[in-house]
Amino acid sequence: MSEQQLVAILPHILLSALILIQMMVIAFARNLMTTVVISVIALILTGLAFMPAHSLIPIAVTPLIVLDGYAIFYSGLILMSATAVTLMAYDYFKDRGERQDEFFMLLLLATLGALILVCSSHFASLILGLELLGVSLYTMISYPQKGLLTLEAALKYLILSGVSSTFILFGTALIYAISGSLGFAELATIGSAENGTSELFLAAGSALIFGGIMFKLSLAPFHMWTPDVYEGAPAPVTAFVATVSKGAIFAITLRLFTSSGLIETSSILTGLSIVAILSMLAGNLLALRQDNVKRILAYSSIAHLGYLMVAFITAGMIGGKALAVESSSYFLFAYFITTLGAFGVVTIVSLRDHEKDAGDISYYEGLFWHRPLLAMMFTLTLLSLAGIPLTVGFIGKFYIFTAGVTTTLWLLLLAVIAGSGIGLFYYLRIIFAMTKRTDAGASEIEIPLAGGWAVAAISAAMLLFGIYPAPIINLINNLVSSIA
Amino acid sequence: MDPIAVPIEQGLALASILFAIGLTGVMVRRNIIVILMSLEVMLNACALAFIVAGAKWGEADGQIMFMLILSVAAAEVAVGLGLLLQINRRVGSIDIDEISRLRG
Amino acid sequence: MNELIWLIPLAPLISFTIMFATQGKLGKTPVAILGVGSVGLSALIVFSIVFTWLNSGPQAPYVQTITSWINVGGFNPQISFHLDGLSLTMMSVITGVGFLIHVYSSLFMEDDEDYSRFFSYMNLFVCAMLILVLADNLLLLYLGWEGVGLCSYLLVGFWHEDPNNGAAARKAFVVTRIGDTAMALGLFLLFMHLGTLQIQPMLEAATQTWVTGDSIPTIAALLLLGGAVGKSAQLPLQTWLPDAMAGPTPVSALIHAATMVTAGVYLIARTHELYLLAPTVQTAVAVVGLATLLMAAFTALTQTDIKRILAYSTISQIGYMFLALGVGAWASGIFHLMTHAFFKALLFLGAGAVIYSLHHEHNIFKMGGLRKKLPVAFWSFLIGSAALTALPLTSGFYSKDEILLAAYEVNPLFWAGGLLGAFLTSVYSFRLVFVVFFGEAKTEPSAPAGPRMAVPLSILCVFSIIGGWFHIPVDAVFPVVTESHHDQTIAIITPLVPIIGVILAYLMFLRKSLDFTSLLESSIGSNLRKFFFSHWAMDWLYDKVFVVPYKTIARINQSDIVDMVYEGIANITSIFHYLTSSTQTGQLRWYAFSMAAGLVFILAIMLGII
Amino acid sequence: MSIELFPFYVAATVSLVSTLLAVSRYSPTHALIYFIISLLATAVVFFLLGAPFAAVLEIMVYAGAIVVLFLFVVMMLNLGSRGDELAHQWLKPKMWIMPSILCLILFFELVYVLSGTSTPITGTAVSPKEVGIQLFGPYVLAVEIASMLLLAALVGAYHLGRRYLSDTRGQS
Amino acid sequence: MQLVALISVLFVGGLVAWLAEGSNRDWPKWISLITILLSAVLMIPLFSLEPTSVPLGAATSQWLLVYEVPWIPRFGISFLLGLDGLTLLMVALTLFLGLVALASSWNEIDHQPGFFQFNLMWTLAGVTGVFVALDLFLFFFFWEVMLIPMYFLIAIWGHENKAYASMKFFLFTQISGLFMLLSILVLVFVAADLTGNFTFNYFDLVGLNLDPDIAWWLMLGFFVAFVVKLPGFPFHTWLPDAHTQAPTAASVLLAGILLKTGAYGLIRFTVPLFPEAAMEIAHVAMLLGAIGVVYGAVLAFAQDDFKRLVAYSSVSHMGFVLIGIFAWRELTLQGSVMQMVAHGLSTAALFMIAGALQHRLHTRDVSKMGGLWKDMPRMGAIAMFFIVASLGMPGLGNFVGEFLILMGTFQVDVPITVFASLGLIVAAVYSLVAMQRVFQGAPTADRNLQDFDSREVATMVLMMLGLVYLGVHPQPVFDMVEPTLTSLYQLTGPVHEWVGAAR
Repeated sequence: MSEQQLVAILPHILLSALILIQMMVIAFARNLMTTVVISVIALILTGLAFMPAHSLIPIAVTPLIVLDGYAIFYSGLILMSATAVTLMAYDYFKDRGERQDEFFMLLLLATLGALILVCSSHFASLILGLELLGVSLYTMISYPQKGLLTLEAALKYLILSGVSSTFILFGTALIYAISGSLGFAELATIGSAENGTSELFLAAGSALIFGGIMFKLSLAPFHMWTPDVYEGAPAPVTAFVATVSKGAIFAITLRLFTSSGLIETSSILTGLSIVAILSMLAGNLLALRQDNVKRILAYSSIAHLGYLMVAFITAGMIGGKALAVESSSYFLFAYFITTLGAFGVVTIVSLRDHEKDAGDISYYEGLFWHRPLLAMMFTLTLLSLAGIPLTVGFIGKFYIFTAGVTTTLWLLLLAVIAGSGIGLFYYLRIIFAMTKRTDAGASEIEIPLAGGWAVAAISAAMLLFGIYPAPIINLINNLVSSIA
Repeated sequence: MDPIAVPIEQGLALASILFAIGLTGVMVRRNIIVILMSLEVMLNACALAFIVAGAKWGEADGQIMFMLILSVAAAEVAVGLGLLLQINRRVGSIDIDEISRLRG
Repeated sequence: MNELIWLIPLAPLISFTIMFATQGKLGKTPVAILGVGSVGLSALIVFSIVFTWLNSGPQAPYVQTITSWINVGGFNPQISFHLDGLSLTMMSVITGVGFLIHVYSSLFMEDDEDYSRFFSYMNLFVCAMLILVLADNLLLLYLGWEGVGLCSYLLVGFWHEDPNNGAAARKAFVVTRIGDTAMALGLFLLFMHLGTLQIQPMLEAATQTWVTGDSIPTIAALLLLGGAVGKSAQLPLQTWLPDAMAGPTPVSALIHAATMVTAGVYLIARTHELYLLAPTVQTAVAVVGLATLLMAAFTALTQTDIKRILAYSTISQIGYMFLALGVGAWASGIFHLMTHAFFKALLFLGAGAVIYSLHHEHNIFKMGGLRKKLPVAFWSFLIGSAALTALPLTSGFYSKDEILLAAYEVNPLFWAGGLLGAFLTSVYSFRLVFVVFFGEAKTEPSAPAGPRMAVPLSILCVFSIIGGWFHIPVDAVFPVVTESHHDQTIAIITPLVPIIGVILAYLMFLRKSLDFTSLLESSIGSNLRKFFFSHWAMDWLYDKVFVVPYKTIARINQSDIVDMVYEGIANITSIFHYLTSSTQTGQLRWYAFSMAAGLVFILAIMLGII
Repeated sequence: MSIELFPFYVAATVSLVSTLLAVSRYSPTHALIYFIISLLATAVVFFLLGAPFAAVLEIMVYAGAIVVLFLFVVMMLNLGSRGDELAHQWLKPKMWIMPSILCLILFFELVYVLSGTSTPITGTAVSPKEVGIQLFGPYVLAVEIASMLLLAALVGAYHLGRRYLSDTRGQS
Repeated sequence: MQLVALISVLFVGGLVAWLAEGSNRDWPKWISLITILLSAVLMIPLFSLEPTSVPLGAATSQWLLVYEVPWIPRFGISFLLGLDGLTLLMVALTLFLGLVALASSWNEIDHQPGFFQFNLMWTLAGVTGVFVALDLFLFFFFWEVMLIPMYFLIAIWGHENKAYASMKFFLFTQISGLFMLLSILVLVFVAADLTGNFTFNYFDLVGLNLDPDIAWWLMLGFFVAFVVKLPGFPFHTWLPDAHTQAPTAASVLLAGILLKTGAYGLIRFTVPLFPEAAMEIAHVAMLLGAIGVVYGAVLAFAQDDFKRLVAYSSVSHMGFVLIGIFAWRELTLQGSVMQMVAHGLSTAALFMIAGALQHRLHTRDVSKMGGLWKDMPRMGAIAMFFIVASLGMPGLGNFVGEFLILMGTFQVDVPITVFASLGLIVAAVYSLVAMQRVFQGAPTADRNLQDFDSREVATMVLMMLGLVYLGVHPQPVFDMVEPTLTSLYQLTGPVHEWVGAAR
């Protein structure tokens, strides 16, 4: 391995090393504050470690890893979310007894898995990254072990996620059987050359892989786990599942399907379109009269991934690849900070009750009058999810529309409109609940320091990039265009 | 010893049916241990598929993927059984339906 | 003096504004001074103009432009006044009779706590009416037209605590508005084809553009006629006027007898060129007038409410005016308008005096023998009725005689109908006089009205008699009617018929020597009487055909049927929510099943099997 | 069908039947035993396909370590026969119908894909040495990542395995 | 720059008002007052600006001010604001009604006054933005921004059924807005294909040679969004609910200016961008307008809820505007603008009266009213004035608008004019019945109600004077918007050979 290659994977090496150091520290001097500080430092250092690699990109490190602008952009997103989740998790766990330290170690491990995912160029690293992320998450979900809900959520996630992993594995095996290669880029050359059999194999392999990925992205009809896990998991973990896990998997999916050229197959596009429409409709319909905020956010994320699929499908249309990458990247960026903001607020509201998280909508009644700033932030995130201007979510949805319009995906766009319309209803329901005049519930909420600042920063970003998105657009165009 | 000339589609068909059986197990059983075991059946089917594919190309990649699957299986089982123990302690049951409360 | 015409409508308007702005904070004396004085000022100006005209002979029309109003896309109506013989005549009636009625009202309404409101509305009415007759273009005329309608509404419903009054007021406004809308459409049509609403240029253009009998002037004239029948309470829109008697009596005198209701006559006279282009419509005007005058006369015969008798009489008399317009006797129509204003105002004010003294008793059969006790009222009624009946030497005689003779020229049937009407008029008028003022007293009147009521009555008495000798200066306005030599028989029969009617009434109601009781109590007689009493069941008919269905439809659709579509969409969405929600069972096996099914599905699609 | 393939069919049949039995037995212990048999049969298949190293690992790690871990847990839980009776009660044949149909469709879909090709494997056996060279050549990062994966599993299992984590504190 | 200042003053004023609540509960409303007055002051110099010509498609148009800075260069989006006579009039109306809304809520809001004022100011800012934005993206941006504070106004300070009403309001406008967004995007992409220039700039998008089929669909997207807002039949059903439940100030703003944004959009965007396509549906649109006129009036008649009644009367009145716009004659357009302004004033006043009644009687049910004139003669007289204005009495602004619209439409389509004229009659019916049920008749109980105080009277008198002014001297308003409308005709000239017909 050359020196340059080592520099390129310096962030991963550094993070792994810091994880080990953290483990040692936990082993010898268990202190939550120290652990969290190490976590934050590790995340920041990892982020900084991408700097030296910047001049080298794109660079392949063994067949398994490739570091390019695309990977760096998503790594940045992941690290940002991980940091925010760490801060939220600190507030969440600090008053819940001892032995909370391992959580942060698992968080770093999961982050490592995500980082590996976004820069993998090979099925082996894909599967390992996926599993590293997944296995860490199983424990994170069940970490507090208060009540049965976390355990149930973790078990459901473990089993179904395992099933979905086998889908991916089996699909990979089929593709390997026909192509003899496990690298993404090599697939592109096979697909066009061979006869009908290989097309069938590739299609079947893609279908199986995509089936597995649909589970992780919680696309319909693989979405059923989502609300249960979102509700059962501790709020910061839910935030992690919603952002880092989904984001990283989407990033690698986009890379896999675009660089292998699989997405250009028309039957695959048909399948993707059906899935997208189903997700948008199912997600929004399921959320419609839901009373649990965490479940609403779960369903809303199903719908959002449906919207994202519109941009994804664009990649398979003629001349749509660059725009697909750009728009999905912006949409994901918007989705990341919005979701983090939402779960940040949920986390803060959940601090009041150690027995269970603030799921039911009644927790939020009167929030506007007792904690106006927090309520305002939540309102902002909800509006952003609904795609209303002034927020980053609007630009994200604008990108989706742009992508769809450019490639004339009218049916999908109609579904986006229908979905958004239904979506408004349940977002507004939450906002309306917050404006209720009541003395119950929200008055006892204390806003913690770390999480408070994290949510405030996220809200500020949400407004800033909603009103002035140009910097992010430039960044995306500079970095992400590498794979298109 | 040289491998016998198994037609690849037959090997993959075996993997497929094992895979299907495992999936059926996950769908039917309520006992968490058996569900986890069915999961292992599926993983094993995938491993078989890789071995078959690797054998077709005569490369080591198939076996390496098998080993990776092995580690994945081990990791999943470790955590899964840990959860199982925890659940059994709380509920005194390892019936999945008895611990299902999240819904809607 | 002509330059001052802007002040004529302005004076009452200012008075109105002051009273509206002070909202009853002024005392009664200032209100009376302001209210009566402003109209007096207008009257003063009008009569000084009249004197100038009388002294120096007829003059060319005088146009005064106050300001530009609208100037959009070739539509350029201005706020400008057109003074000619016709408008001067109308103004004289409005301000003269109006002033007298104002004076009368200052006493009549003295006990009312809304004294100021009353006078503000009255002033606004005078202003609007003056604008109507002075208007140089049809849009401004329309402004006055609607303005008087509004004031009519406000004044009919003046005592709005009683919902019946409110209903009457609304009926007055809405029914006339139907006509107004037709008229507005007529305006649109005229503007579309002639490009202006300036009355004189428009009429000129009309005569140049069209020849007699063209369809567009016919339609336009018909639409304007719609406006006229609404305002002037002619068939088929006459039903509002009897109900409008709910207002204070001076209001009935001013608005519903002397001025506003004749606006339709004015409108047709003003646009007579158009009607000349549309002879069919002109005939229709005559037919409408004739039909109305007969229907109303029959109805008046059976009424018992003193004001309602007068109201039907008004409808009937305006019918005469329409008849006049319809047969081309424009000047006679306007002449009758003027004389009618005198004697009908007199009758109403006299009725007001009776009612005032009898504590708001309206039923004539509860009156009687008032001749001695209320001499002013009696003489007013006697003179007024004589004029109404067109007994020779009264003003009504001159005007009505002209009309009937002119009608004979066109069609003897018109004359015959008119004559029948005149006969009926004399019967119901003197029925009223004999029943109320002769016979035995049934209700004891309180003190008769004071001088502020008596003086206007006296003046009007004088005018009702001498009004027939005036020569209205409208010769320049209307085409010259060639004097024809009437058949002598006709000329003799015409004035005789009313006298016969009076005698008949005398025999029937005072001497009681003619007894029709048996006839009236037979089934046909009583039914016919009921039929006439209900004004030929027109209210009943309109109620069943228009009002009730409208109300029913509105009630049924109160919650907006369109909204149900959206509610339906929302409900369907909700149903889908519950359907999809039921799939979230929480059962792991089911989740795995859905995944497997999804995989099978995706595989099938991506393999191209489905 | 050539005679040469006979061992493959035998192993395949054994593997199939034992797997079927494994997922359908009421008692988890029985199921696990059948699963071990299945794994052993699969190992034979591996061997026949020229992957001796994988065959050995299958037996040692899969059958020897993972499934034994299962058995340990079953013993630890000391479930008795209550669970089995429960399974007897509700695991009626009809429960199997829909999932089986679904899986059959899935299987036929896969067979549809496979039916197009008919290439016997041509390669030679891949020796452990070759596997090792590859493993520590291009796949070296995979090994590293796998180690982190196992670390995560370790930490997770450690955390989850602790006894009455929160309950004890609650009581004391 | 003045425009930016104008909008930002409102945005910032709202924020300051909110923050000031912490110090003193009375401050927010004073800050709002100062904010509005300040923006009014900022507006004064705008009236004296000299117009300059700016190319607009094939024509030129007169603009008083155009301000542009790049915003999102990636998509050719810029922060493009423009002011011409039409927008100036609309902004002036906005600020005036803002003042009215403020006055109407002066003592009404005791719950979270700061946030209330924040929303009030932001609504005004959003609406102002809608009127001056000339970048289609920016327009859409403001279009949505104005919804949120309005949603809050209804959802927080609304009456008993506020959740339903605010949700309905938001859903209707937002979903239709999404169709517009779709149309905007497609338009931009089609335009980029035609010109090679990726831009959201109004000036560049007007007058393109679009494929008729595409143009038709795009026009429909804009049309739906604007007609929902207007609201035109059959998309009007959100309005009665929103109006009924909204607090007085919000009703005033909704009826007074938010509805006008729909009409403004039709005039500024729908027809100029897609003249041919707009002509294709002109008759349908006019028919919808006419149906709206009559339907709204009939429903207004049936209502027992006073605010609901006024809301349906709005549907009826805005139906005229829809007719006028799609008749697309100078007369009708001027009439529509006049109707917009006059309806803004008269309906705002009626809502204020409704609000005042609710404040005093705690009910909006007219069957529980009656005889209120006795208790509150000032209110009665003022109500009578506005009722009369809204039924289209000549001499007041509404008449000028309706008359011009009908007169111009008569030249285009006689049956529709005749049908719409029925509205004049039914308007009289519901207005007068409402007057009867609320103010006239015998007082039902001894209520001892407080009549309008001097603040309310002053506000009302202002609006009354405004209506009278519009009624007797509307020419300044016509002159103000004339250049705008003229340039729009020039632009759409090939389709509408109106010049010959009208002159």
